[in-house]
Amino acid sequence: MDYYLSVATFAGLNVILALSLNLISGFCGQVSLGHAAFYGLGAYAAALCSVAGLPMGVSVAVGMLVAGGFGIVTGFAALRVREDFLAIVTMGVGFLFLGAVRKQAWLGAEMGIAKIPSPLDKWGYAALAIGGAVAVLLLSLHVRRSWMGRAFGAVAQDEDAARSIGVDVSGYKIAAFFIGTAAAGLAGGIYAHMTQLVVPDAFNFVQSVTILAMVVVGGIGSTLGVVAGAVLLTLMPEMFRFINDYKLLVYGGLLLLVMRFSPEGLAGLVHRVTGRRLA
Amino acid sequence: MFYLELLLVGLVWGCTYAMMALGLTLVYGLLRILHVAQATVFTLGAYVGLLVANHTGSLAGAFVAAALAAGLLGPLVYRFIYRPILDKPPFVALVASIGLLIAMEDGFRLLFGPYGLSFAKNTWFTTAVGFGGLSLNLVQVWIAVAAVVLLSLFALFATRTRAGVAWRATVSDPSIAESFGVGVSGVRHTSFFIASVLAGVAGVLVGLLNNLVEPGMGSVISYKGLAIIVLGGLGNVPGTLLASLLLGVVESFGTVYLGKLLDRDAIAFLFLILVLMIRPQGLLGKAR
Amino acid sequence: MLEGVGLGIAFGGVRAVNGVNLRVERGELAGLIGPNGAGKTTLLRLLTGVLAPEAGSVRFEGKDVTRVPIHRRAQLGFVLTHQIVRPFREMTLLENVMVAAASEVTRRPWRALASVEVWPARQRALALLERLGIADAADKPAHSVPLGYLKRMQVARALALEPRLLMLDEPLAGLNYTEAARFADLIVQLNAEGTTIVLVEHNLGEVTRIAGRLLVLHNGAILAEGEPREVMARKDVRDAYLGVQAAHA
Amino acid sequence: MSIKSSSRLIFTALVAAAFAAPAAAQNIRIGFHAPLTGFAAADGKSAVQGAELAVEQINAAGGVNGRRLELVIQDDQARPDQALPLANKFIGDGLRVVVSGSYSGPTRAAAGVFHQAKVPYVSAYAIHPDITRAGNYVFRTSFMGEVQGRAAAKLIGDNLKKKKVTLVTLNNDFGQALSAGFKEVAGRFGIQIAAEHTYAMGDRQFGSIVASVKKDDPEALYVSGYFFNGGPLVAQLRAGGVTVPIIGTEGFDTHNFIAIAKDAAEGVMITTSLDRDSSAAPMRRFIADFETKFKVPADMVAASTHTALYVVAEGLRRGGVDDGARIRAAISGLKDFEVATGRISFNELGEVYKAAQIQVIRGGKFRHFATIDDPVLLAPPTK
Repeated sequence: MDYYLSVATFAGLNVILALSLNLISGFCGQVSLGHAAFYGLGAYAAALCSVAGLPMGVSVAVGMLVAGGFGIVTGFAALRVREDFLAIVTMGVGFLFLGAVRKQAWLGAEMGIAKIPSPLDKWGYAALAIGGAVAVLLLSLHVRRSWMGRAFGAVAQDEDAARSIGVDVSGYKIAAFFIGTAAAGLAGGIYAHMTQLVVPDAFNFVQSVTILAMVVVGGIGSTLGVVAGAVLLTLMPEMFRFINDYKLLVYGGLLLLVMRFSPEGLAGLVHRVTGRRLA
Repeated sequence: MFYLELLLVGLVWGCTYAMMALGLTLVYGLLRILHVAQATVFTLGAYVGLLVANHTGSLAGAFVAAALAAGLLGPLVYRFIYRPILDKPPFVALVASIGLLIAMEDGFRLLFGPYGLSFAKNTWFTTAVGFGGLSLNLVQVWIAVAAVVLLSLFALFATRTRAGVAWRATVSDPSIAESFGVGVSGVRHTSFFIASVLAGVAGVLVGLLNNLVEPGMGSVISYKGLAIIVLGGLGNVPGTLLASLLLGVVESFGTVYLGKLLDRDAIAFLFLILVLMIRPQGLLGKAR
Repeated sequence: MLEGVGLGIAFGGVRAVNGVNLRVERGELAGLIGPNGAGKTTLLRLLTGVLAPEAGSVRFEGKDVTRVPIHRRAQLGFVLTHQIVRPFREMTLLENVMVAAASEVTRRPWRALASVEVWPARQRALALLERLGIADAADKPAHSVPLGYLKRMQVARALALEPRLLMLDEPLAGLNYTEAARFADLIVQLNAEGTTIVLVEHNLGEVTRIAGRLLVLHNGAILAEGEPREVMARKDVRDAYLGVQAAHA
Repeated sequence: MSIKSSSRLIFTALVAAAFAAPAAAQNIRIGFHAPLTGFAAADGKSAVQGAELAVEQINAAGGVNGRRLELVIQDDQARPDQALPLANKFIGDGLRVVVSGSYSGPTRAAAGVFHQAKVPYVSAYAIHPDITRAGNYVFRTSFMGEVQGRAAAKLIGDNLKKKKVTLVTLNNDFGQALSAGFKEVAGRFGIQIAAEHTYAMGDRQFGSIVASVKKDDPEALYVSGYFFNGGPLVAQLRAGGVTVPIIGTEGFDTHNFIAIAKDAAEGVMITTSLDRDSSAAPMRRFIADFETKFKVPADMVAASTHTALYVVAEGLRRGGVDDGARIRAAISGLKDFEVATGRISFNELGEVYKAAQIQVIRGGKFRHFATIDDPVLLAPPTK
């Protein structure tokens, strides 16, 4: 039972991470290769607060704000550079976060932050992670339906045209980064309390790629597709436990094959088979 | 003397980056693809070179074999992975490329073992060359030589040969080039071939430099390569070379003076971000 | 209504626009013309805020808007359309216009997030599509309809912002003779309904036909302005066009 | 050879899966996780080999109380988020005792889970000080980084009489712990630290560190890291003209280090637990059997994991196979228990005391140089 609970908890966290990246990259069109940094910022900030004695709820909220705050800064960077330049800059943000944390004694450097108080039990974390995932899912569906979603679409499809019809492109980019990174911070806060330990390596480039992979395997821009992608890629290593040694080979190969044969991901597959577009 | 040594070290690093980044910028210039999987080509070159060197004892044979193996793999990657998805959004090729990298990294581990392999005989590695108080090992000297020679050959190719001119025409506008009878497909295959040969040779050199060929050896240099081509101004060849050397030197000095605050990768990317915030089009890129 | 004072900018030492002064009065339909390379597009970019001028200023309804970003100008009622049509390709024509029609809501991201009501914007967008005669393609994705539709959609999108000043950058380019004439008539009609319009155009026939006043740009400066037929009759204007065309031939 | 070993792994896994239910009655299943894939796969492979050898030896000697041991191996990719579900899976599958053949991140993440479930958990070579602090069901059989760092300080200051030392530190938990331990006691041995230079896990080129070391002009170098950093680093230091003694750590304790650094490895000393010239039977037997079975010389990761398995087996032998609390008590009561890495005793925190072996590379082989057996200096923390 505990095994399924912990898998479900990670599935919930991954759904939050994937949906939050989808908001930035899928909805607003700003490719990010450094999303794990915001996951990490949330985790570290929440960990510091909790260790200092703040209650978990407050710590997680601070984690979200810190991640979102740095998200805004990254959003400003996205105003200067676009597309492939932005992809590499966000990748740089990830490396910069990691390289800075590794060297800061007050963040525990390589040892990370340990002995984070853990007020909930396994059921509590599973409920929290899944609850968070549902909340971010509802938010995503709402954003898509709201005028914000349409304005994001305009920014993603043609920035200049969007500007000429009065859309505050900069404002929307920053908003997308803020919402997306704050949600990643939420996942980080939950993660920190659950594992009671944060170390830099948990938030490296591979983690960023993993999150991006969930988004594109699900189908970038499609909320339900991304949820499916996140759940699938969380379960996959578990289902493949019996091929221990070939796990990454299969994982990488699958990414390659999905992009090669169904670049619109699961959502594209559903569209092709049923003729319906996923939300 | 200390500064001179750091400068020299940085320039040698810059040379390895340049051999990797030039190929990346070729591919980007043609196809707008961030070819992360070039790391796979690099690693393949290193393994083939090492196996040939250890079995035949011939380093020359190792380089030729590595160049051929890499030169074969690159165009295959283009033909069977990138070409069918060229009309998709750019992240599709990027993710496919990352997928290939992850899979192949583990493929190398399964094939050749996780510990990495060392050259049985590596005299360049153990030979120190001193001049005026500075000392390098022979591999470092050869890396600088190889970079200069290969890049000069490339410059000759691009400016003096018909294929090179066709390549430049295709970079600036594929449709116009096609209407002048330039075979775009041929140019693309050629470019992947050249990029891959450079990467394969670089792989053997870095393998010799570390005396270690390991499954994951390509990934970091490949990410740095991406940073470099962006820094240079995407698709801009002189910019790429300048950025390679500059990044090597920044890392070499940065690790000494900023080492307490940031690690080497972070220093490189911080430099990249700062430059891009001031010049969003990269060092030598054209403003849009 | 719109005033440019001493506008100037240089690219790599070449003065593309050199000390241009111009005024557009409320309610008029002004044509801005000039031979290739005269600096029309650059001037337009300076006026609309795509480029920041090195010298001079732009005033809109008495307010200095030189440093005001494009989207703010659009919100103020100073709207431009692009020479090359720029639809939101994945949206339908209707959705394209709806985004502009909801400008009041989409102005601020947080307000946009709070609002899901589509009906008013949808009604207005539909009305505009009908007005421009492209309502039959309302639900087609923008990437699938012909150029003429997109040109009109772009005007509909601009009108959805209820502009007081509309700058149209070569709206007739790429249209055949009848299409262009019909489109020109529409512009006249819009102007008659109270929208001040600045038309940047290559199609001299249509411009002379519909504009109330012409401004001729040559070598980055205003060469002539006034009543269209009179302006076109001037020798320096003819020389400017012929000279350039001769050089091109 | 690697394909063979991986297919063997798969085969073992499949067989384990197929016979899980009936075999459970007879075999004692021991959970084991290690990074089989990903960046740490090299250590993962050594860890698996160490564990497999231990199980084979124990079973060949009649097993535990007449029952055979069986490893249940899982891959954690050295990632904490992989280790958590895995830990819960082991518990859910009813395993009574688990060994970590992995790094600190996953081990620390899993430690809390095992402690809560009252499943004794032995970490073979993860270095993070907080691992054993997760609770008293958690043990560690390797040196803590700090302890090993202290041993190195004594070696340099006392045995070698070098007083001006530059530290070249790998920037991860292992390197930082070693450095902290070294600095903690350096003054006691009259050592003055000229400078400390750090590098990252992925670094293989150390030109700027070599230049800096030459500028520092120390009498000795204390270098942390693993063989894949240490090999190129030592070679580049020697090629750059640095001739002073280099003292490394158990991270270099593998023949791969010598294969990479070649002649430059000559004279390098390391602090470790494995003595190639030992007369102690378990150590000799481990070194010999390992080479016979796997056709490569043993390394420290394998030795640590081998030790962890022997500790677990002894715990099962003394505490029975069903009750976690009794197994735990049996393990924590081990005193002067003879294993491949020496004579070990656990303290109240679950940390181990053992003598430090100083090995020096001569003629391309690790040889005995000295033994530091100082219970005060090498005492692990108790809380």
